[in-house]
Amino acid sequence: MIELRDVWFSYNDREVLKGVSMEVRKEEVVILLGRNGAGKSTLLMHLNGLLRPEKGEVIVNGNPVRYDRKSLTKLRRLVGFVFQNPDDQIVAPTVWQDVVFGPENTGTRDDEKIREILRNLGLEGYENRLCNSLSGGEKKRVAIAGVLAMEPEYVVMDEPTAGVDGVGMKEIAFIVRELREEGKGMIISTHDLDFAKAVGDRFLILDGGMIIYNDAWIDYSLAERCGIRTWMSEGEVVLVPHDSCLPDGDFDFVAVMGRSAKERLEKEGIEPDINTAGMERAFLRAIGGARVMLVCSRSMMDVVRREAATYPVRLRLYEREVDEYEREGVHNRGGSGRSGAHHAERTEGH
Amino acid sequence: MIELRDVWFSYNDREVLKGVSMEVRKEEVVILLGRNGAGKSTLLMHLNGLLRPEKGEVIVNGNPVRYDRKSLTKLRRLVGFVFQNPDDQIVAPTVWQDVVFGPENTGTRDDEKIREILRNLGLEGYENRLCNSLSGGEKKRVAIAGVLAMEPEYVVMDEPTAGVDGVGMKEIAFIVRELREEGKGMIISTHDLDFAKAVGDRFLILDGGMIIYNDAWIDYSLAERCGIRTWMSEGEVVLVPHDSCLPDGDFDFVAVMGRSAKERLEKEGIEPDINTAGMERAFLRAIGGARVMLVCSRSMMDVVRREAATYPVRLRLYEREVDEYEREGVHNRGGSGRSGAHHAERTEGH
Amino acid sequence: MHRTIEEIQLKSKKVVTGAANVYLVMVSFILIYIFNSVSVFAITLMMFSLLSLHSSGMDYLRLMKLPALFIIPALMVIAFITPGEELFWIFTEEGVNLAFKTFFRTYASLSIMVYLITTTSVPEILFALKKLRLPEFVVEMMSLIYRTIQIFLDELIRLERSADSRLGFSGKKNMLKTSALLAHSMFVKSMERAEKLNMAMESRCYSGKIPEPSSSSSGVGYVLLVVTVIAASGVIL
Amino acid sequence: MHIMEGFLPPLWATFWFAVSLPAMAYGAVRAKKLINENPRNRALLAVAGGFIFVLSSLKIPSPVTGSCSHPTGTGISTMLFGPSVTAFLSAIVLLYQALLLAHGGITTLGANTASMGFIGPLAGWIVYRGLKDRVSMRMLAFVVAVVADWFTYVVTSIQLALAFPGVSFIKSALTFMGIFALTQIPVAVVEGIFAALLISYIVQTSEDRLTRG
Repeated sequence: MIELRDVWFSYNDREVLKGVSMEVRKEEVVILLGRNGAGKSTLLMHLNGLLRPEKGEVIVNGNPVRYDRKSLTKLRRLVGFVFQNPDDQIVAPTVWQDVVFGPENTGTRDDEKIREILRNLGLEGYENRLCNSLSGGEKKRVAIAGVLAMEPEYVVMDEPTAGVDGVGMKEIAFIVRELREEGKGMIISTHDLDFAKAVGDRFLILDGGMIIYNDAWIDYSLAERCGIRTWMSEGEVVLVPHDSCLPDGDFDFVAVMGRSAKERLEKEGIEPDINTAGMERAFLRAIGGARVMLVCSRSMMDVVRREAATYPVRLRLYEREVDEYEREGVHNRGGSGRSGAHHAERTEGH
Repeated sequence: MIELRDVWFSYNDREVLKGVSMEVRKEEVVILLGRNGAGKSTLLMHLNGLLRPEKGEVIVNGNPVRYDRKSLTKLRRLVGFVFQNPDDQIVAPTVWQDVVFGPENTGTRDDEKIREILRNLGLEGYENRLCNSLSGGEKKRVAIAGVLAMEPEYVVMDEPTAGVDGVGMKEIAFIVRELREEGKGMIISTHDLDFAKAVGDRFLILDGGMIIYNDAWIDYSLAERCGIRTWMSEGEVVLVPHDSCLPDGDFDFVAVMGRSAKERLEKEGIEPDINTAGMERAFLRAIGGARVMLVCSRSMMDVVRREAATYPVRLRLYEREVDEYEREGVHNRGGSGRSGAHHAERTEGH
Repeated sequence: MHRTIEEIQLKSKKVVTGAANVYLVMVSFILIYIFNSVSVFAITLMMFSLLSLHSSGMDYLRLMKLPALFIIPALMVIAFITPGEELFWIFTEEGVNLAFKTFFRTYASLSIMVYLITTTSVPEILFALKKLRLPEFVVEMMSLIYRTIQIFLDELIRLERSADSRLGFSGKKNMLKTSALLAHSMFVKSMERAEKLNMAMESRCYSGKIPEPSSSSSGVGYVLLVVTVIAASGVIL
Repeated sequence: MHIMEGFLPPLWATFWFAVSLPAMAYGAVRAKKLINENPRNRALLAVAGGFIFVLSSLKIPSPVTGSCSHPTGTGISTMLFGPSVTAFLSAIVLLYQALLLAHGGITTLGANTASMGFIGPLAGWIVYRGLKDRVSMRMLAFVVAVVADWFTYVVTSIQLALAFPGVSFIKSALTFMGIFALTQIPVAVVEGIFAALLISYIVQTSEDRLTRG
């Protein structure tokens, strides 16, 4: 297990990490999410001693990391680091020279093992190819091979999916799953929620220098608020409990869920577009880009909120008591409704 | 309008473009989709004369492009090019120097205009910053500002969303929409389907050196097959017409749609999990990661296929006549069924 | 982890800004070299140290320590080889005096240079040189080289980091091999960079003009004050 | 080996500017000509300058920090563009070493350009012409780098001795050489090995490219 305990780090007077604690176990894929510049790379570089915390400690397999030459060598053999851009990582002219670079430096080169790694990554026959003649995807695999050749117990990957196309992303997901099968502990930073969900066992969100989320499942709306890439669409579901006043604005669809909600709409004289399976169809339309108002019986609000977190759908809560609304008057209806909803959303996340 | 007519280009004996024809109009956002290495950048670099076609021609505002110094300068004022990596584009040491670089060299510098561009891109106060002290997102905006400062009529952007987080992606989408409002013609390469759908008026897919798709809407399954990034999930919908034999395999849900399909399942003694709004709920579950079998009346197959193209859902057709299946026997049931479905999918795309 | 001079310069508190700094530094250099006396050196060292300590604090002292490895042995040689009366051990009185003077000249000059580099950005320096009639072509090449250096240093830092994580710097032999490999990577990147730089310039209609930075000079009062004090001390002392 | 800012007396600082200025100016004219012949050379020259600079920022195991492998960079530049353009690029790089790393100096720029940007590379170039086709590429790179490095250091010692002649110029020069030999002889050998390794990697890359077309 790798553990970070209350790690602080600043860079040019800017505090990047402000007391980060986390751990990665073997046979576990931990996903580190966060915006560009949130300090993901800085955090990851503490895991194999590339950076030294100003305060706090890093503990690997029960031993606190020390920063003398010998301890670092041991640490870096244990924890491999795959950098975001393979061009920054590949140092040698040919594939073979680059993959044996690490083992040669530690004096633990095992050609048979390395050949097997190349085979597994689909790089057989590439040994004598020049690295700068490879495609982006091939380079990425060479970079991974170079790290695996050191036979680490843990593998850190910094944004392996940045700038990669759909096929490349699937390839990387496949490699990650294979490594997990082999029993390696992994920590992977990314800002792609779909990739994260496809490979992750546990999800951390780094924001403002702190881990603000650490759980085995991940909430879509929280992810979106933290600047993580999800399925970007114009659509959203505006969730309105049946006893709230109804929001203004243009909606492509009105969906209804639950008997009280149906009664309410009837009373208002509104004919809903979606009557059956209201929640699910509302979600789907929103994923497709539509704005949907979902009027829902109050008792079922929690169900909707829970379900929404599973799908790449933006859910916005609109809640405003009927008489409160009547007291304040019409003129600031839309505005305050919006900010009220925003507030509800915020508190929901934390 | 920029037009490419039967453009061929090869790079080190490798044919990258094999007769590409396309056009971009003003006030239009054309999205160029394709895998890493499909030749998107190569194509784009023909639009402002950075590359010269080996065969075919480029026509801008009705005039065929000529490749002497003077014509090229005129062309490049007309067509701005935003490179994928801002570090490749930024030539001058400070923000201000780089943004005025283009206008200064063409002798059309207008400081007021440039200050406005900087303000619009949130770069006010950055004028004297050294470019290497900026964050990735800031550099990107400097690169865009440097192109806009030349007041081009067309803007080419090469993979503006590669490696950008969720917030950054929305920012870029916003900038693109603003530019379109201002009447600029744009062509943007990307491999993000959601971004493409959010900003695009027309979609091209470049594959094997040719434009294999050119339409105002984009089919999800085609995009996925061409290696474009969509919402990656393990889920899929296996679509089975009611008169086909049913596929083997584990499914998380069985959904049914249409009366004939319901009758068929009843006959088989299968109780469907999803009875109402079968198609939509099946899609949503698949987006969420589940494998769903959707049994559907034959008459409604086309509806399902059409609808599926709107959502980031993987639809696989399984079709196999009952007696054909009985003739061949059970042993190769799954395998040939799969390839049959695959074939059906392929032909659907073209 | 030390801050780079560019980072120090970005954060420093400047009493004089822009091209004015370059003129201040040049005039100061010329004055102290004309007067060439220990007292002028001492006063210059003091004034520029005050200015630099105000703007960049401890970073200034760190930069002033750097050349000791060159200066100490060189001063000892001077004290030894210069003929004159033996003072102690192998050193002569004239030698020690000359070494003393050289020491002050070196540190006075150094304080001027360090002041310049911790307060003035390279584009500002280039702009001032252009105003002083350095040929435009030279300024243009200097600007392009500077931008290339910016990019290359970033790339080198990333390469070093990844080589370090694969233990490329453990032991002298590995270190030498790794450095050669990194140099090779940088060479390959240089070739690609030349191609990219060319395209970047072309796509923005490059015709030989590098724009001026938008910063302006301020603090001319301080410039006059410093120059006057140096000149006065030279004349009076 | 750089002479530090301020170390040379005014007269000698001016003298070395006077010596190296013509070389730099001639180099600038040549460089401009190269660009007029082919505008693409502009980027190539800029990148060559950046490359020389970045080589001196590499970590190399040596008794003194910094200012290493400059001879390798100027060596490659000399082969590509000839000695005068190299002098021009070196002067710019040396100025940036002063401005960005506080190595060397502004008033000593003339002296340093003479030793590192001109005389050192020239010596290396002569050795290169003499040994070319007689020894292996690796050996050649090693010898050229070592010679260029030693020449630079000898010239620097002479420059110091001229400024501080003591009883006799010769004795002074030998003393300076002696004291800096402690660091410069091993540094030159390390740089020679470095150059040989680098060249062998570059050869490997370009040969492969040639065989593949």
